[in-house]
Amino acid sequence: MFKKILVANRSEIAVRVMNACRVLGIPSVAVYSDADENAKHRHYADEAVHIGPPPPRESYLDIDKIIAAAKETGCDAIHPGYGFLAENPLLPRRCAAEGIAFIGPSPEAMNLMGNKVESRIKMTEAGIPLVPGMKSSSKDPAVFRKAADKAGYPVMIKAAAGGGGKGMRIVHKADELDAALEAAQREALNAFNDDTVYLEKYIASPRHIEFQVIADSHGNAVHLFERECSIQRRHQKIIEETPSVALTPELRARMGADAVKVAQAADYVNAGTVEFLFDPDGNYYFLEMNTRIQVEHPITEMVTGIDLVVEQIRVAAGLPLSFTQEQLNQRGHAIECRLYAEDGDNNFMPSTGKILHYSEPSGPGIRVDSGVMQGGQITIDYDPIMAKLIVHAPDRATCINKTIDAIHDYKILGVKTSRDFMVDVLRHPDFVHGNTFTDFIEKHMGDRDSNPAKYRDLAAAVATAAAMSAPGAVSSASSGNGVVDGATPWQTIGPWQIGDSISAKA
Amino acid sequence: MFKKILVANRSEIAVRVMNACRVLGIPSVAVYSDADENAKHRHYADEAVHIGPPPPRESYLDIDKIIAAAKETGCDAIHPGYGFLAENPLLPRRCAAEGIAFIGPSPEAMNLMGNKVESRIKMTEAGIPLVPGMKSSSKDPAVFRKAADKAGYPVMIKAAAGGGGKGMRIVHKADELDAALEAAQREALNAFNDDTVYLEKYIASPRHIEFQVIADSHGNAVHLFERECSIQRRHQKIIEETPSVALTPELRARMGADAVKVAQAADYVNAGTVEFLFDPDGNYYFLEMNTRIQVEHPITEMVTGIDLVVEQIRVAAGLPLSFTQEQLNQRGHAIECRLYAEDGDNNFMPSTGKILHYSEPSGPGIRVDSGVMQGGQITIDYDPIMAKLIVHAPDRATCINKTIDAIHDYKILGVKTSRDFMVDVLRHPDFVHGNTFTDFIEKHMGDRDSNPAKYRDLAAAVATAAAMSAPGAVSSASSGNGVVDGATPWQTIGPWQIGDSISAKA
Amino acid sequence: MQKHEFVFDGEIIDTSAEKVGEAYRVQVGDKSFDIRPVAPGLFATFVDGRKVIVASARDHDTTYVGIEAAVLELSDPSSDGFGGGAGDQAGEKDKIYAPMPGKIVKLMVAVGDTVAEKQHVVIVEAMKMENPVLAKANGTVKAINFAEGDQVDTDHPIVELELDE
Amino acid sequence: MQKHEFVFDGEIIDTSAEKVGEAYRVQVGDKSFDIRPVAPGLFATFVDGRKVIVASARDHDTTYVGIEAAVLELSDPSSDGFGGGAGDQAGEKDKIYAPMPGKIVKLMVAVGDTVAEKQHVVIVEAMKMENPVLAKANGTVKAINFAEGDQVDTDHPIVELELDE
Repeated sequence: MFKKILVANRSEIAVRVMNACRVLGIPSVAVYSDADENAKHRHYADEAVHIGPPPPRESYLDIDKIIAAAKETGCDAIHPGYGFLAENPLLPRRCAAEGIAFIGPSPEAMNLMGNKVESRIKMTEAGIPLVPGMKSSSKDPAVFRKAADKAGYPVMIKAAAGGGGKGMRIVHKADELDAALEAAQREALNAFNDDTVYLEKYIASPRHIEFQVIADSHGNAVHLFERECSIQRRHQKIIEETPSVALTPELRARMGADAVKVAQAADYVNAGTVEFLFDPDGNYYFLEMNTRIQVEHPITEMVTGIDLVVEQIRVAAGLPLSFTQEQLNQRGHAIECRLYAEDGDNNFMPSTGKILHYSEPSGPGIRVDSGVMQGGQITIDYDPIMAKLIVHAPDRATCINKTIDAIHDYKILGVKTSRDFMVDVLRHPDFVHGNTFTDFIEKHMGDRDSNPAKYRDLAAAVATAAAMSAPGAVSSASSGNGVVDGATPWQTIGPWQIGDSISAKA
Repeated sequence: MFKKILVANRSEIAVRVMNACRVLGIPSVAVYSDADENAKHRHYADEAVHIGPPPPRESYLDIDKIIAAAKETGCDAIHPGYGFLAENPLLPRRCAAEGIAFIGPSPEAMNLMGNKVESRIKMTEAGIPLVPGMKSSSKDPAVFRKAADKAGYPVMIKAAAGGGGKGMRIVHKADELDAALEAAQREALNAFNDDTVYLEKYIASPRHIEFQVIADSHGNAVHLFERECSIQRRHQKIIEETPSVALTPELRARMGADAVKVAQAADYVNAGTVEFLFDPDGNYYFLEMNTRIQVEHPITEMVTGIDLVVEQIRVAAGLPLSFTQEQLNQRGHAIECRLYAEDGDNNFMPSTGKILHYSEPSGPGIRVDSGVMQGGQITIDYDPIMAKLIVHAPDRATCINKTIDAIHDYKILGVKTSRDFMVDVLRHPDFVHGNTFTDFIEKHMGDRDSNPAKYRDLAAAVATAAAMSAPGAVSSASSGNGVVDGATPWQTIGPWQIGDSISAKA
Repeated sequence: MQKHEFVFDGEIIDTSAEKVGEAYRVQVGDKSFDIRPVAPGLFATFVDGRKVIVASARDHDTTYVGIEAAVLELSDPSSDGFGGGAGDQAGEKDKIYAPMPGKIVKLMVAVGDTVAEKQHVVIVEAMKMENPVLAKANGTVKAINFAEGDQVDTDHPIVELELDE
Repeated sequence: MQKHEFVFDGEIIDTSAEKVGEAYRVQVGDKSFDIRPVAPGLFATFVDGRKVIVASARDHDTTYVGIEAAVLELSDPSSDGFGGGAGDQAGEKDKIYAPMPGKIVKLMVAVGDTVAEKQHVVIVEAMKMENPVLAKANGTVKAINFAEGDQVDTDHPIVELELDE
């Protein structure tokens, strides 16, 4: 097993990986930019190395600096998390040259899957169903126009190096194609340093259903069932759940077997995710394979009981999988809500600022993977994901209610989040009935009215009490001296009297 | 389903039950004595009713006050937790008379199982294996002497109304019997208001293995596998785990079936625990059935994925069990450590005082059920259990290591705990190898040397830093104004620099 | 009995409060609320008969209050007319600000253009995302103060409108 | 450079410390420790090369420090000779105190009895449990200050011994 692991990432996923290192008894090393001098991932690690200024290209994306940090601290392995260098084959290549283990797939498998065009060809050969579209990329808008006409509008432009909705555009009409192509290329260049995009038919109202897979270097490959990630805005997942209400046991077995086939076709060794589009008629199409640990991996951990990051590290160290396909089963239901620093009431506009108050929910079946702390700054430098709330319950209905309760108990002030938006999604009759398609938000949330005014009078009462209460009882931006607290509301609940003398009255 | 539930208990189990109420969307009502004016359970509930002075007989054991509180707040059900009135048949009888549901078994089943002598007779009839001993109780020491001679020394004296090690004595020689009988009777009277005790053969070096059962009012009864609770001091469990290393699948199935038979023989409807002694030869003997939710129920919840308290409430409301025996399985390993306010380095002497600092561990697979808060007082009025640390991991070895890490992260200052003692148990080669018998502590921990002096210099350095750091950075007993925090150490970790300029040196 | 004044959504709210034991009993219009501090920045109260924990924090002239999943921003009336924050908070619908510091990647209107409420007028790149900025009312573009490629903050309007009546 | 003095287990420990950035570099004998405040009452440092969180809190003249599973009590030397606490803390082995307030249910020795270290001399009931109280050294019972059934606190010795040489 590895002696020391460098985590080449930041925020919640860096903390999550370091937690797996702790479980395995392996010291971890953080890297951090100037913007993350006080970030949680830096302080959570056993050691930390400064790697440059805030722009990712000069720090988290700089392979030379990552390798230097690993060598300086004596690390024999690097975990890339997700995003940043996680799907850049240059990192595993460089690791191999430096004699450092890379906790991820081979550069060849990464190359194949990272390029959506090449992977489509390979998967067609392997007999996996695919969405019709371009067989190869092009710089020529005319090629895109032709491919779009052939597949039929609507079509979708996607970054070859893509993920997370970046460099992605739906085009409904031919005269929108050129502008969308240009925007997608620009975004792709910024996000991935590669403006290669391609085009495929856009399936209206599908579900996004993906399968978690993991394969070791001894020829074992298994799937850990599905995650449904249909609740997306701007092609970015915000609520994920497992199991999917849409799958029968037969369909689950068939898609799972296809997911394993995808991994095997790529000679894949690592945890990975095979994404499918699932159309309303029950057909499914291979979309892409993500060759990294996924943002939404915790819901799979909740229902399978497997620690995916621990297993990923074990597999990278050459150990065989510690379970077989037959030993895996799904238990209960799990939902993940992504807490982005964004305004759920205003078109998900990113929000920056200082976290004035932060407290997490807790209790049986509630897990929070977070990368932020009270007093921390949310800056414009990085992806706005702050934390993930993961809730596990015996059944879907209980899980939905428990998730809403947990969102209510999750207090974040100073930076906007889409907590209220997510509660409205979770309460929507179509969500409750499992009518979850990728156009859910567009279709059902467009005319949403957040109306916080219903709390107007109570909020004024709370503000009054806050103003009157003893100094120190209210956290204040000006008191932020780096001493923080992140107590969970119900863990810390203090003196409270009720009864005849004092209670709520309307 | 019930409209509002009164929780007739205090501390961690009251909070646990209220949490189940929240999951079910049912408002909960706390009761509290003068000593618990600022206790966590009081503040956690939606409403709270004061029921008298600290002595239990004038508050938590006073049925009139409990019933009056339920009626005053419009509760249609009462959950008794464990201890206090949980196994007193007068409470369900009174509930029935008042038209309030009791979340527990019928008074008849409780009576039968609450009386260890009667239950032994019934279980003999049902064909359950039993430890040899007295068939009925007596006030006459001569009867005990005769029974002891027949069974052969060592023998054990136990309270008929007993539990938790109170009113229990092992007697090794005939000339110790009278004194032990007297002490057991005195303790039983104090603890249960009933000095009835009985005697049975003492099985040397057994394991304590119990089965969780639950039965509904529709004739369904299942078991949720075993818990091994062999790590005890003064007959009080301190570390529990599941699965037990001692059971084969065949033995597990046989003991589980016998546990279900016990519940059925008693016409039992509720969650309950059937306790067995398991001798080194693989024989097992029925010990008793606890007709309540058990302190150590969370480890069963961790490995089965079932919320036992939610299920208990559902069953009491007349709903059928939401699962069958076939749907249940054990996944991974779970360990519970009981945190008592006691001095692990000094014969487990109870410890009182103010909790000067309190922070809980957190992370995937870590659960804390606690009844205390920073700034809270531990008084002499009640059982010294403060919290339970529950850890879940894929296998036993990982679970042990994760538990030790979590104990390290669990910070409690001001009141003594046996945290260090428990780490020594968890690290002991015999524990690691699964050689867990009820005499483990007596046998292996007797000559234990806690030696905190190894941390002497570091502690002085920390005290120095604490003295120098800004006011407010160190919590102080004198600042206790009821404003508390219970942040978990790794959730709240703040600014920290490492690198060339500053690091640990020896 | 203490009196307080807050501004929410352009309206003044008057409160009066007294301390009852460890809690505060606050009168807002004809409603009475009991609010009890339970931890730094956290208070217990009731919503629809259920006990809830609410959070509060202050920054400059603004008090943030988190109730269930909502966060309300209340300003001190003394600060700056009513609104007290950046332009976007003040309800100035004729000025279009960047919601956060970033780079203007696209200006989609020119001086003299008429725009409709919710029309996208500018795209600002921040946090690796292209964020459309919308007009808050119908009007005509009066001034454009930045060019594509410029860095903008949240205090200076990018586009100014002549609002329709 | 600040100097501090603590008493642990009857011994004086001298420390000298300076602030380095947000942390404190503390010298204890020939060892140097870096201690960084991370939250109220919590500090980060290293044990055996791994980062750990330690806790510290003060009550009167005592500083409690929680490291891994251990809790160490350090006293201020100024307070009360060395020990600074109730009798039991002061290392007075000739006086036997109740470890906590409770009721004496059994006195197991009489004046003139010889007792051995770790011998049970009294049983005090507290928290519904019978707790044996042990002699801390070999000696002879000189005085018994309470009777069975009496309530005792932790400040008055129950039994006093004449210690063996």
